[in-house]
Amino acid sequence: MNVTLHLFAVARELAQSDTLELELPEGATVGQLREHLAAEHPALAEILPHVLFAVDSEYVDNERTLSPECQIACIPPVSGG
Amino acid sequence: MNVTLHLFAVARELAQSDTLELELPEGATVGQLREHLAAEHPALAEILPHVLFAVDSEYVDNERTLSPECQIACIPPVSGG
Amino acid sequence: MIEITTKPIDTDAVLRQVASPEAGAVVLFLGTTRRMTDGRETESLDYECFADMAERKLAELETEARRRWPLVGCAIVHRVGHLELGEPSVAVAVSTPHRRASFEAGEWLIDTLKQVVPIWKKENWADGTTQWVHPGLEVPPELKAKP
Amino acid sequence: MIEITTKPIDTDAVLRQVASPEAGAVVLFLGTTRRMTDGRETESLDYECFADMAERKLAELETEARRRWPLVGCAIVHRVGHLELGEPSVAVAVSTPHRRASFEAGEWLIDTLKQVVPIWKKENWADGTTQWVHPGLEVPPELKAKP
Repeated sequence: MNVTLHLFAVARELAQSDTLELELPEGATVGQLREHLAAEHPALAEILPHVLFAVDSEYVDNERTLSPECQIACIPPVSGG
Repeated sequence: MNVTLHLFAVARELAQSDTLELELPEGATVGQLREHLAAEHPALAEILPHVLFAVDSEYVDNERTLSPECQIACIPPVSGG
Repeated sequence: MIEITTKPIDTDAVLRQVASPEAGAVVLFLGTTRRMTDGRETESLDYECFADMAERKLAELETEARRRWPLVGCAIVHRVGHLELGEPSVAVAVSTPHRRASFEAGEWLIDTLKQVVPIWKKENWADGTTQWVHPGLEVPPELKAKP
Repeated sequence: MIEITTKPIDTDAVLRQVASPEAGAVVLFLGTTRRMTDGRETESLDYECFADMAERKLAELETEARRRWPLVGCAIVHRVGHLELGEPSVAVAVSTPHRRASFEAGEWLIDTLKQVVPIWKKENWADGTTQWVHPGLEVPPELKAKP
């Protein structure tokens, strides 16, 4: 399946894009998304252990299953305020 | 000696005046001022155990000696803010 | 900045007073005239102060707060006289490099102000009676009702 | 009142939002752009947010704060985009019947906002380099320097 990953802040700058189109196995989890990014987008590898992922504006863990309809975002450590 | 006592809030209303002219023995203390007020100004008797006195804008205890030059104030429990 | 005033408090001026590029945090506390107190309705308030001593005590509070916390700015304004419902009677503003100190200092200042600064509040209750507020002092009942 | 805006924060409007005769206390927190951080000088800041999620998280913070404290009013405004030194990036205002709850709720809101709301700050250092701020994440050095 194809999913769109939204990127922000340092992740966006490292990827040089605010979205990435990814091809993942049907029913892939966030954990598999992480592995895919580490392999296919090495620019992000260094920060991956420190980022969270959000699906439809909620933080999710690595077990969360993804679908093409999800809005998926990579959330580096936040620094608002 | 003659001293002027400044009164505020409920003390002022009970005494029906914002100052009281008092005749105290030379070198009287705040403790003696309290006794004098209790005896001579019974309207204030009820609140006296709950008020503080200030001399020249500083809180003082009953041992503090007064002189005619002092600015003496009766400070009921405060409720600013 | 220490001020006792009979005019409405200009909160914007208070904030400008403490704003600084050296500060990362500002905390402003406003004490406002509340309608209900212990089930009784307030119509308005009157504040009275012993002006000389109150200004001196407020200045001492600022000095002590600056000793305890790294304050960049500090402003305390207390209004006296007649206040309608909802109006601020006091504004305390501090600014510090980091936020924890601003919250601590702001709360300490208003807590301590309420304990030591010679300012008094008179409740004008909606039922037409009035009452000086003196914590710990049972006000003689004959003063409560006004003819 | 939850708002993410590119415009300067109108602190007076924020205060009006939470003012109420049912409240006796208002606490306003402002986070402002500080010149010095760990000995380095900031020239300006840029804030970026994930807007949908940030607004949702801010609304969740208000809901949780209202569950924990008897808030009368609650307003959170975060500015994004380019900020000069001294400008507020965030305003958190709450009003409550009594003051303790206002300080507690105000501090909890800004502490939690800084932990969970997807907003990011980029330091534009006075030496011409820039740096995204990601607590706990060592930013790759090649991003720090801008040609």
